Amino acid sequence: MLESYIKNKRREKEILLMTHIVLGYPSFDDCFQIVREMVDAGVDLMELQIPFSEPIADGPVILSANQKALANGVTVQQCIDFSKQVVRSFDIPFLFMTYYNILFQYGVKDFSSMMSDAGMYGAIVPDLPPEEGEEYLQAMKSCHLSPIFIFTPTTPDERMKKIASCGEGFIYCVARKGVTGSQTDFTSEFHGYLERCRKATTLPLALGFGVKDKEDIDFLTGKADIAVIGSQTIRLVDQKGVGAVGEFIRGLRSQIKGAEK
Amino acid sequence: MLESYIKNKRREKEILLMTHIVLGYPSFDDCFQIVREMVDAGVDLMELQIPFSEPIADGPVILSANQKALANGVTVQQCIDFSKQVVRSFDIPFLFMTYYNILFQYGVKDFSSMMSDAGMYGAIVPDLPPEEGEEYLQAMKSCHLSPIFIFTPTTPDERMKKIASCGEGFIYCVARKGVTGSQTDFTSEFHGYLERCRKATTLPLALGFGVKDKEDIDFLTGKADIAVIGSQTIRLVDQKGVGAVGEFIRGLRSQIKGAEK
Amino acid sequence: MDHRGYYDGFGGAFIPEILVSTFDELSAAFQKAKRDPDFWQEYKEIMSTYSCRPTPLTFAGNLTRHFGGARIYIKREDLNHTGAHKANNVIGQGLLVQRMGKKRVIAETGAGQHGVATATMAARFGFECTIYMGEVDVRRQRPNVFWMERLGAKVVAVKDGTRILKDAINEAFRDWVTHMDTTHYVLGTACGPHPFPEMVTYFQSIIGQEARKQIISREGKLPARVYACVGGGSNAMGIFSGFMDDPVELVGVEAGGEGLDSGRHASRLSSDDASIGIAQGYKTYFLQDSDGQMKETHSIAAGLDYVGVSPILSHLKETGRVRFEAATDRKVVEALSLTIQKEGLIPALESSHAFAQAFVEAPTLSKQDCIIINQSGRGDKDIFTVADAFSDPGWKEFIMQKAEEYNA
Amino acid sequence: MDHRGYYDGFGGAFIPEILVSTFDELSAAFQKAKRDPDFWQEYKEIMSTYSCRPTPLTFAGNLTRHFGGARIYIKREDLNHTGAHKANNVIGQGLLVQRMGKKRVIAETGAGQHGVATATMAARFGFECTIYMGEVDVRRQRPNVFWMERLGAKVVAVKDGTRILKDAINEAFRDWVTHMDTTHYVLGTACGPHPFPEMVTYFQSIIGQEARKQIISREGKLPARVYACVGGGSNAMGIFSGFMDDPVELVGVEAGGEGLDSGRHASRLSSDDASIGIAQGYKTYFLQDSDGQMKETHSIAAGLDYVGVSPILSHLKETGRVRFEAATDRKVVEALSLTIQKEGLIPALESSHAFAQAFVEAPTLSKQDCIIINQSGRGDKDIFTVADAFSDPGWKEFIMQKAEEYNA
Ligand SMILES: Cc1ncc(COP(=O)(O)O)c(C=O)c1O
Ligand SMILES: Cc1ncc(COP(=O)(O)O)c(C=O)c1O
Repeated sequence: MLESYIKNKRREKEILLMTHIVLGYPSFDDCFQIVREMVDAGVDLMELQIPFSEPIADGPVILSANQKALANGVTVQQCIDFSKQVVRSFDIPFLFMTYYNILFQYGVKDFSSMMSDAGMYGAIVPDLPPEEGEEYLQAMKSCHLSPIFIFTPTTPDERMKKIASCGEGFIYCVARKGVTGSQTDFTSEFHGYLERCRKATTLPLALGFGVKDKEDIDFLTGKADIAVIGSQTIRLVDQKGVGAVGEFIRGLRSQIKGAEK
Repeated sequence: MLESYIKNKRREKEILLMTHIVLGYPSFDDCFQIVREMVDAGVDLMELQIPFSEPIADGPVILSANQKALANGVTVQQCIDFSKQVVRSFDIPFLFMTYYNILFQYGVKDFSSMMSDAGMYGAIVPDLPPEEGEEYLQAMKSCHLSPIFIFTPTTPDERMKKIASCGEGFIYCVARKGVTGSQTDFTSEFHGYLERCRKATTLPLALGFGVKDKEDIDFLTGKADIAVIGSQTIRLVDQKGVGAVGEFIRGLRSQIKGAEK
Repeated sequence: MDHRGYYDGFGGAFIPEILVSTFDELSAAFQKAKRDPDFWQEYKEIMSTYSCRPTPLTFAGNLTRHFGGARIYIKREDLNHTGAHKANNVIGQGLLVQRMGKKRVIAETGAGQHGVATATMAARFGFECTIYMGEVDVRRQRPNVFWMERLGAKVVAVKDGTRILKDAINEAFRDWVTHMDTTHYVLGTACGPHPFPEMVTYFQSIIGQEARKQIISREGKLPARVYACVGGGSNAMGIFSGFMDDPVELVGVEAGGEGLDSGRHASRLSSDDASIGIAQGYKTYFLQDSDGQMKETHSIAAGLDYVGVSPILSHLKETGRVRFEAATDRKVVEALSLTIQKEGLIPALESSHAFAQAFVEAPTLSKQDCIIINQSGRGDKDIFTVADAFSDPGWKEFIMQKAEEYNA
Repeated sequence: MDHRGYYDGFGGAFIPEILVSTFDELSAAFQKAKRDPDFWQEYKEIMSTYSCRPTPLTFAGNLTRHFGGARIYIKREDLNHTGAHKANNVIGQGLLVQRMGKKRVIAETGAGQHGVATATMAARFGFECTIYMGEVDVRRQRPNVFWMERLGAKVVAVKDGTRILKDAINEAFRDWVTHMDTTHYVLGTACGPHPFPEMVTYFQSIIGQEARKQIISREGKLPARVYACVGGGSNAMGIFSGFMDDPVELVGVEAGGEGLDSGRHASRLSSDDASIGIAQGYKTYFLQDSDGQMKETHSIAAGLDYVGVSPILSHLKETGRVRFEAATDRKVVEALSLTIQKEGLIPALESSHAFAQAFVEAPTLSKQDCIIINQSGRGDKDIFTVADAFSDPGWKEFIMQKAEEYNA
């Protein structure tokens, strides 16, 4: 379902864009506004992060958004309600991104059913390696949801295959060591890594961590299926406000190329 | 020499008075004035304390006088000069009281010669038990000076005899445990102690530590040969000035008794 | 990674994919070291020449008489180099780091004890060292920060989250996912993803091994009970592991803070306020809300002020092998005060929790019984907190006067 | 009192007559204990169960490589209970007090280390305890005052004289001449009237006994040199006495303060500023003027800031058996800093004097040689002084902020 959506879209666009917001940050109203701007500007799919108090894999920008959202009193239920609203309002696939404890406290099965009811496509849970994910995998499968798993430069080929066998929809390829939000050097070493990813799976590849401008997207075009813009839009909202998002997104992909098609 | 002076005087008076000053405190001029007041008031002999930085056996009042004198820059030489002056001016026996390091630095022999030249009668060195005093005893002997030794309530009979055999002039009987300047309870236990002292020596007995008023002196009369007033006069000078000394001393001995004789 | 370090459902390794190989490498190095008889020998050797193992078992005669019950023995981890049991763990991990050929270590610290221990180990082994410490703790525990810096460590004040221990752990993980090739994360307690709980317990088990031998040679028998305070659980696991298969009651004492009813505490296993969850890479009892967000905790002892607890202890709670109790801040200061006056020992505020509970129970035991209290660390480090607890006027005056000097 | 404890003219017992019996009693009790084989056994037993004797001998590999000369070993008296070699002396005297049936102990203290050690011993043995401490030191060393009070001791601030260590000694003597029946004066170093120098040396000799055995078992031979700092001389006498009859060079390091030329130091045996005198009950080298008045001394290390020195060391200086050197405050802080960074050890400022001199000499010795430095105590206690020496801004800020809290 998610995989075929991506493959179809890829026939239209050389590279897809996935963006990331932290739910309730700066506020739910702002979030809704941001989603609208993003969708209008051509974003192809979105991660909605349910904030967690211990976001171990996130860098300073997203970390701080998590904390501020929680400080504002954001609850999981509010995040669910919001996701229902955006799914109803916008016609792109939405994924949850959060840490495993959020699912665990909600009840992993219930969480999947809820996602399914809400019309979500899948979830990214960065602290859940497949080895720990038995219950999760079953629940997601039975609800026809995509569990998105992660490749990293430190993942051996063997393990990539194993991970890919658990994942659905696409594989999230982390561009480099480190956390979200810092700079990535898209160098030659990086090619070797992406090649390894390609060999390990037939699933589409999303590439994230440090993607921040048109240059990065141009570089990734033809190499990955999806470019993930994470911290950069949050930083943008922090600095220039919600209104700046649309223009930023529109500037990321070469319009000419898009038009040529 | 000193012993015979005391024995002679005792024929005139039921009890003799020995007083104590710290040289250079409050000043040498004041000291001279105090000596004059004391001699005029009938004091029979005097201890002149050369201040020392570590007066281990002295209580708070004399300790503080030592320190203030030193802080004023009092030197051993000044003390010697002063002692020469009072010996010339007043006709009672004067003794040095000080700690052994003062003698040791001066040179024990030289110190004795100097004392002899100055017309001093002897010395009290409270941190020099006879066992440590070989050089001192020889030097004092050769200068015909009296080394005053000390009995205390903790001194066994045997040891009293030994001490007495080294001492000359008189024995300084410390009334109680503790340092100079605190209150003494002249109780019955005290009688036993004084009896022990008497038995141990034929030398006159001076009694000090805590003697402070007429009542104490009355109590000691007939039991000791000399009553030693130490801290009390220093306290008096501190509180009422030099001028109060004469009256205080005069009030100590029952004039009637003195007159009766 | 095959054996995932589960203890009846507690534990595991909930780690970002980027760290999986690092954990595999660490697990392999640890398992290899464990199989190598020379390794434990080397470990014991360095602990006995660099620190003072075996640490003594002190008979507390005055406390025993005071309470009139069981004979009270105290295991003296406070005499370790750097003043706490933390030394056992850091030196053990230091040896592993050497074997893995890494050159840099990082660590989190709350009270600063583990930070000082790690910085000390790093100096001794010649490793580069960065310590993460919540900004609040940096401010509270300046003496330890000072020594860490003197030891050559970089101390990073973590300004995110609640700016205390758990946030320092998160930040250490963030460093690790960036520098895992050169860097080992020296986790300070028997928590975190597998193999940390097992590994830290392994190194700390030296406490229990010694204590068992010592009490048997002194008393000719096993103790009736063994008491240890429980922060992350490393000193408790360390001493308990020596008596696990014996008929000995094991008592873990958590931070009761201002009382279990107040909500201001850090009792995960002795209160009903905690529930099972997954955070910081492992599954255990956490103090969390119904959404799974971690709560703020409170304890007078910085080292016990933590939301999670060793998964092995959660397991031992469920099986009933270990009994868990809580001691309030007030009782802890009382126990500290009594121990100082009666025995001339100054337990750390953390350790004083174990003393407080033992003091409640000692009088109810027979004079034929003996008990062991684990004195996990020394209390000099706590002077700022203890002086405040006693509201000591001389101390306040001293500090105000020092401040004036600095202001001048 | 027959044997008066003279060492070639140094020593003796220049005491007020009132104390003569007390000293006789003490001497007798000490001699009897010394002859009783059980006594040393009992002493060793308590030192190994209450403190952690034998203390380790640590090989300082990094410092050895850094200097490229002799192999450097460090005797770890810092690991003792209460953090210094002072424990050896107070526990030993505590056992004697028990034998003499006295119920109260008093002591002087400068830095506060000996005061804390004595208060600790008193708590352990159930003695009443009063500690005399110069008013200046009370102000400088508040943390130790705080702990002494917690330990149940009464701390008396001595307001007479220069209001430092020597004045505290005088005041302790004043207490003693009043309460000798019930009270023992626990002198803190190998100074004072006979039998203190001999007695304190006897208890501290456990350091040298252990160190000799340890170095021979580690290196198969004796050290070329042994370094110890010299305040009153107890830790130095303690370690030296293990090697007195061996072909080992013994080096005592005094406080060079701001330099021997500055006059602001406390070097009695390594400078020409001292001369033989008699004070505080014994004969030795003192820093005094030509009248015999004691001078003010200076050292960054409160524990070395003293006018006199053990008569036994004065004797060993005259015979040439021990070489004496001085280390300046500046060199001492450098040595401390280097030792922390290279080995993860924090020597007390006092002990750091021994390190400073050893560091000067180690490079000139052969790699086949080994040397021992006596780390008499740990440096945590010195944080206020060391932080000032480093002029640490984080520390100052912390103190100023604490002060504000107290002012509020
Ligand atoms: C002295 C001391 N005891 C106990 C603890 C708690 O840790 P754990 O439960 O891992 O022993 C700490 C932690 O800092 C500590 O410093
Ligand atoms: C750690 C330490 N070392 C050395 C000394 C100096 O004393 P001594 O020369 O008697 O060993 C002191 C005195 O306080 C001390 O605390």
